[in-house]
Amino acid sequence: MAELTFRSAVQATLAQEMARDERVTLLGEDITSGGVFKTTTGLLDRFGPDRVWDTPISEQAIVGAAMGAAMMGLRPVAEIMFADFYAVCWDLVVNEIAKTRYMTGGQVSLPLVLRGASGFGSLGFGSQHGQSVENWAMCVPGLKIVSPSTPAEMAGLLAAAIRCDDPVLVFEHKALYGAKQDVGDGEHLLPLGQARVVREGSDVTLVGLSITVRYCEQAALRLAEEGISAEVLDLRSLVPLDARAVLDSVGRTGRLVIVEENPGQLGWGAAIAAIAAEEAFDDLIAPVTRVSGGNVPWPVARELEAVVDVSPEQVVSAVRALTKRATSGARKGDRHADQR
Amino acid sequence: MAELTFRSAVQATLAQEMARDERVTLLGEDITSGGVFKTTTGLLDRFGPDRVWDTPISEQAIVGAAMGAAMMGLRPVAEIMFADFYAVCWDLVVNEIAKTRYMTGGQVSLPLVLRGASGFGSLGFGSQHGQSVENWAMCVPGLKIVSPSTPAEMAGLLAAAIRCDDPVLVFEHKALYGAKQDVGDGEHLLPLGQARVVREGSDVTLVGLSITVRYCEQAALRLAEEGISAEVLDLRSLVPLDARAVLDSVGRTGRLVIVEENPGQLGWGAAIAAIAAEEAFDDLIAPVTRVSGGNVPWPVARELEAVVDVSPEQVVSAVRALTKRATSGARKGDRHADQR
Amino acid sequence: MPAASLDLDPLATALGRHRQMLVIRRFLEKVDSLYRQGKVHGPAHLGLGQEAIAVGAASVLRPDDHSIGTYRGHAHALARGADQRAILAELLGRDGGICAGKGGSMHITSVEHGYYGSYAIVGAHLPIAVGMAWASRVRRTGQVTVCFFGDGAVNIGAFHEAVNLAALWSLPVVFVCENNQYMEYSPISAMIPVERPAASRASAYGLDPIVVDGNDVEAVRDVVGAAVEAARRGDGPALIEADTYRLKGHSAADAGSYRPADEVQRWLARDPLTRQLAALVEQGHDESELISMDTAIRISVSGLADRVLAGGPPDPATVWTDVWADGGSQWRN
Amino acid sequence: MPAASLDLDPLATALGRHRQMLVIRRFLEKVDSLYRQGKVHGPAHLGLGQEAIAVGAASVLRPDDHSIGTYRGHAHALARGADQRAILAELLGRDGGICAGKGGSMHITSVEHGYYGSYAIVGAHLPIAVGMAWASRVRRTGQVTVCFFGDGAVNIGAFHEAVNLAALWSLPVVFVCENNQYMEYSPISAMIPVERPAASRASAYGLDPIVVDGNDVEAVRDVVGAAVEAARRGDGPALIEADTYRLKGHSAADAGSYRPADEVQRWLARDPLTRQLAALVEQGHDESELISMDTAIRISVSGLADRVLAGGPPDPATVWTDVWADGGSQWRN
Ligand SMILES: Cc1ncc(C[n+]2csc(CCOP(=O)(O)OP(=O)(O)O)c2C)c(N)n1
Ligand SMILES: Cc1ncc(C[n+]2csc(CCOP(=O)(O)OP(=O)(O)O)c2C)c(N)n1
Ligand SMILES: [Mg+2]
Ligand SMILES: [Mg+2]
Repeated sequence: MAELTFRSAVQATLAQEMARDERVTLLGEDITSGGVFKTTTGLLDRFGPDRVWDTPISEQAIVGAAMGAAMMGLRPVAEIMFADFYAVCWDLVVNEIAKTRYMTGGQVSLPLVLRGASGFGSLGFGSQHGQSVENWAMCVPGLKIVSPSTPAEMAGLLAAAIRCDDPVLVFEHKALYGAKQDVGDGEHLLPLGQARVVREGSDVTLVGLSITVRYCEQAALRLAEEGISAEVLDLRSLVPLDARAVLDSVGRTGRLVIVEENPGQLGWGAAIAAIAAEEAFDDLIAPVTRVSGGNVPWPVARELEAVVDVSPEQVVSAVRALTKRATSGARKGDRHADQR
Repeated sequence: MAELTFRSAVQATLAQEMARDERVTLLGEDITSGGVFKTTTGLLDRFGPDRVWDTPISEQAIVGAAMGAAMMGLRPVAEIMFADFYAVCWDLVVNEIAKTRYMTGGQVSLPLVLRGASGFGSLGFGSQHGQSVENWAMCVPGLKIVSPSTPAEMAGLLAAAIRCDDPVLVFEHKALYGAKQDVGDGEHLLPLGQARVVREGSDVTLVGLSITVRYCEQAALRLAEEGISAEVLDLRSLVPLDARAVLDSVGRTGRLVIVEENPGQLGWGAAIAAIAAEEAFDDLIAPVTRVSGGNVPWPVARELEAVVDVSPEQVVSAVRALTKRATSGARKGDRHADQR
Repeated sequence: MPAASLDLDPLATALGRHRQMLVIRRFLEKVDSLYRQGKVHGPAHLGLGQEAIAVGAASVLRPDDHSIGTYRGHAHALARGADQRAILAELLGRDGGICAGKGGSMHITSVEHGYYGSYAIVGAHLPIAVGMAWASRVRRTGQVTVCFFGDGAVNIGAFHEAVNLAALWSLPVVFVCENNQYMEYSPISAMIPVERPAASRASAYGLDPIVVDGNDVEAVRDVVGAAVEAARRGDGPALIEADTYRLKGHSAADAGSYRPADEVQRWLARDPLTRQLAALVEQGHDESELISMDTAIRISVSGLADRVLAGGPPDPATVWTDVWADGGSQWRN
Repeated sequence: MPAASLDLDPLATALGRHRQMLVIRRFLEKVDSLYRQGKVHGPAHLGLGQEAIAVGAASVLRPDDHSIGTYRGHAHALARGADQRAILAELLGRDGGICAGKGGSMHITSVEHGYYGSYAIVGAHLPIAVGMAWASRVRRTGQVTVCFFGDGAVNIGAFHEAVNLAALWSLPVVFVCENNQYMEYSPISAMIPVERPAASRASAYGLDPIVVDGNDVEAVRDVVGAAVEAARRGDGPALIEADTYRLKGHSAADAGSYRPADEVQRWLARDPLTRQLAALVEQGHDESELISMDTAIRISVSGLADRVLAGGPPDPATVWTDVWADGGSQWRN
């Protein structure tokens, strides 16, 4: 695949998996012409009309069709153009797809992928086209949730999602589509449920997903200049969740900052924070901190977006606050004293 | 109102508010005949067909109609028969109702209530009729979320929701409908966003919502026999959230156990735990613990329900684990030592 | 249908169809009484009175064809040949339930017999049926999917999106609206702006309005049979409205007292079983033999119920299985 | 319409309607060029070519009537008299935006002028329009709601539920499908199983199939006017399909190259402005005067744009207002 953008990683991986397994079949709105985000370009020409289907604007029918076909053994990949539109087909996603294997006592399998553009990134898409909704899906057991952070990650995780025998939601952050990376040649395949240590560090653990992994990396660089060593974790998927990776890292650093794009009212970051508060209690020498999107619907004017969007700056100051914090009396103050 | 059941508290409060304000108008499926849970009995006879409207099975139209009418200044109360069905009209709830005031720069108000049966309670309703979905709504800024725990609470909070100028989702736990209580006479009205201290205690704070408040109370009684003094908080609403009440209580007890019926993967309990982990760090002498529903779709057979449902027993053992835990070295061990 | 499967097919003859309707009727009556005895945990929606639709439709399907339905789905599972014992065990919360105790009455499923499940969110399974038919078309298997739903479901968005896409893609799916005249408590006539819930909508999808007497198993067989064969030929979907009536309330907990007595009487006179019995007698079958067949079925059903009730509950540990394809439910490490 | 409002109504005459269409055309062309200059943050969907529908419909509404539309809603806001400057400020992210910078191009709203908003989830606003009309009926105000949506929206569930309920309850709402022949890139003809996206569905709701030339402002005025008055009389809703064409791509970012050149040419020849101009000239209006009116409009729009661009951004602190009725956004203490 060599140098790929996040966008072309989607297209190339879809092509790779369609070539590998004839059961992989695509459907979605305007996808034969490449789709609104050009993630399905050329697939109709290469694989023909039995493999790539344009649909009306009928998300319930799109997702239902994917589910029914998956029950029959196809491996459908349905495009939901913007993640916000999951709201119009939410019943099919959370009440049917997430539950049918269970409520039939395991009589059916649902090897399907729902994928599409998601996220804010201050692109001016506003409140109905700019949401990160990984947290919506995490509320409901029975769905696997993948949200890649780089072109290589996209290639490896999308391939894994398509080969997975369970329903997987893949979120493609629209502000990352243009991101370039040399992903090397050959097939990319990553395990689901294994977080990636993006950068090692000893003072604080920064946990990100999708675009916020970048913010964590950028923050880590600045913190390094201040002599603060930050470990950066890319969760890659929320379900399955690599909680061990987070807990192990906090065991080393004693501090945890979670960076999520969704509003903090109830975001995926709360799940990570709650797990740490319960299972890493003795390791924590400072409060678990979340850097989250503002608790309002997204605005559009640039100056307003800047206020509610998360940023490396916010991560940096959150970490500064934690490290400045007196650790005296803290359970693990001693062990960590030398590091400050 | 005197002695009321949770069910009749809904009916009586709807009647009270309809009498008080002619803008209050009801719509929903089969509600003129009293509704499936008999929460609208007699309202058609008393207020006439302009105030109580039966609808087809069209939740998107029901919720959209409530929204449009609210924009015009009516105060619609729409019944969504089972909270699980929010999934079929989720777009109207989270993308339209929650966002329209904001995205129009405050040009419209949406004084409406969406209410109906919710919750599990091991009643055999299974995975598509037994969910507690307060957490779904909490993911999205712009919605107020109320989930009462007793008949008196239902009366006071439903009245507050109907008089609120913002959209409010009221969750009526179906396992509570039969609960009886003498609620005294006269009008009931409670503030939104003020938690209730159900029972004072000094060793641990138990936080519940809706039916889990009962489990917390039952657990507190048993713990008292063991000499453990548990404070019980009823959150009443998730938005607005009375975080102060939780933090103040944890400031006194040093221990926090959150009891939520929804699956723990990402429940409202995680939001509370995350807030405590960040803002009560110095007060906590033990890990923040969540007692949550199992992370599977709900089963139906009684013996299976019992495994995934939360119970007072689970709360008791969670608290025992925390209090048994060595508090030595804990930041606040000293202050709390005498209490053990 | 290929002759081969015909011979094996218990629904191939009018007598066989009558027998199957009797099995369903007695089975559902038994469930109703077990419910009254408090032995069924959770709601139970019975298809009492609607047996002719389930049996007539099932009788034209190949073993490898698919069907799918609603919470009122027991009849459809049985009509396809699903195991009575496993269904009863599911309803009674005993070990060996057809959904392992995880579905209950509203989600009876027997994939082994081509019945892909009972869904309890009104309208939700129509898009799923479209996907099943889409897979058959993509693979050119000649399989047909029959999707059963109620008259109240025509007002929900999923119905519109599903029938519309099936028509656009010309998929091999036959939508059968069981018009039993009521939603839960509301008569459907008061909830639609047109004369008929399904037939009056057909033209919106370029389909023919098809209405059949849903209490006449032979009529259902003929009409659904023609639609199924057309779908198999590649002529696309059909939308069929089958007029029927539920003999009891919406669920076993509902007395159905909102229904006018004379209306109930009118429909009782059109009971699909009485009519098929009369037809068979007219064709020369011995009435007393048919009666004793009925008796035998009653006896076997109640014997089965006793045996199932004697069973134990499912193993609590199994609550953690069947979420993922690996058999488990682990979501984190 | 009461004579009183007529006098004040700038859309009361054919000339006034032509003028309003020109204002919208030049305004949208300006937005298009500002977009190309990178001055519009986020997507911008323009109604270029569809002005006759917005103006023709607005011309039959009382000031207290309501309208509602999609992300392609600038024309509808302007047709009702919304403030050009405030809309431009919203599109350009300047202070004083009509939605305070919180809506952007896709959510232009002017409640003051009876335009209750632009919604960006396809189909979502049809149920909302039903609610607006329901309120008018409950209060017997005689107000009518006109709901504009695209041809692609007829395939989504919300369309079905909304039109169905409006028909069942006989509500004063007029649904106007702006059939501009395309979804985003797909021709609607390839995405429906019937001949016409809206008209072919009308009978499913007991409504008449109504088609109007959406590029003829006078025809739109007549057809929508009749439907509005019928709705006002209590005769219930109407579903109108207005044939039109977008002169540009789906959004300002789309070149629309998927559209056959001859098709584009055919429609250019039916430009609503050219046709209204010709009609006016035929009626004796001086063509050069009409041309100079156009010039004056161009000049005023670009002058307005310059002034708005000169403005500052909204106050960042305002991002925390307008979530709740109390003006704020506090969700916890
Ligand atoms: C989306 C949704 N809304 C409401 C319900 C509650 N409900 C269950 S059955 C039913 C009536 C359905 O009537 P119909 O479609 O005629 O089927 P029938 O029960 O008559 O077989 C309703 C309203 C539901 N299950 N799903
Ligand atoms: C539910 C939903 N699905 C998909 C989209 C993406 N989308 C935006 S506009 C559009 C095409 C709409 O076509 P039409 O209804 O004809 O309106 P037009 O843009 O032509 O005015 C699509 C698919 C959306 N906004 N909402
Ligand atoms: Mg019915
Ligand atoms: Mg269009």
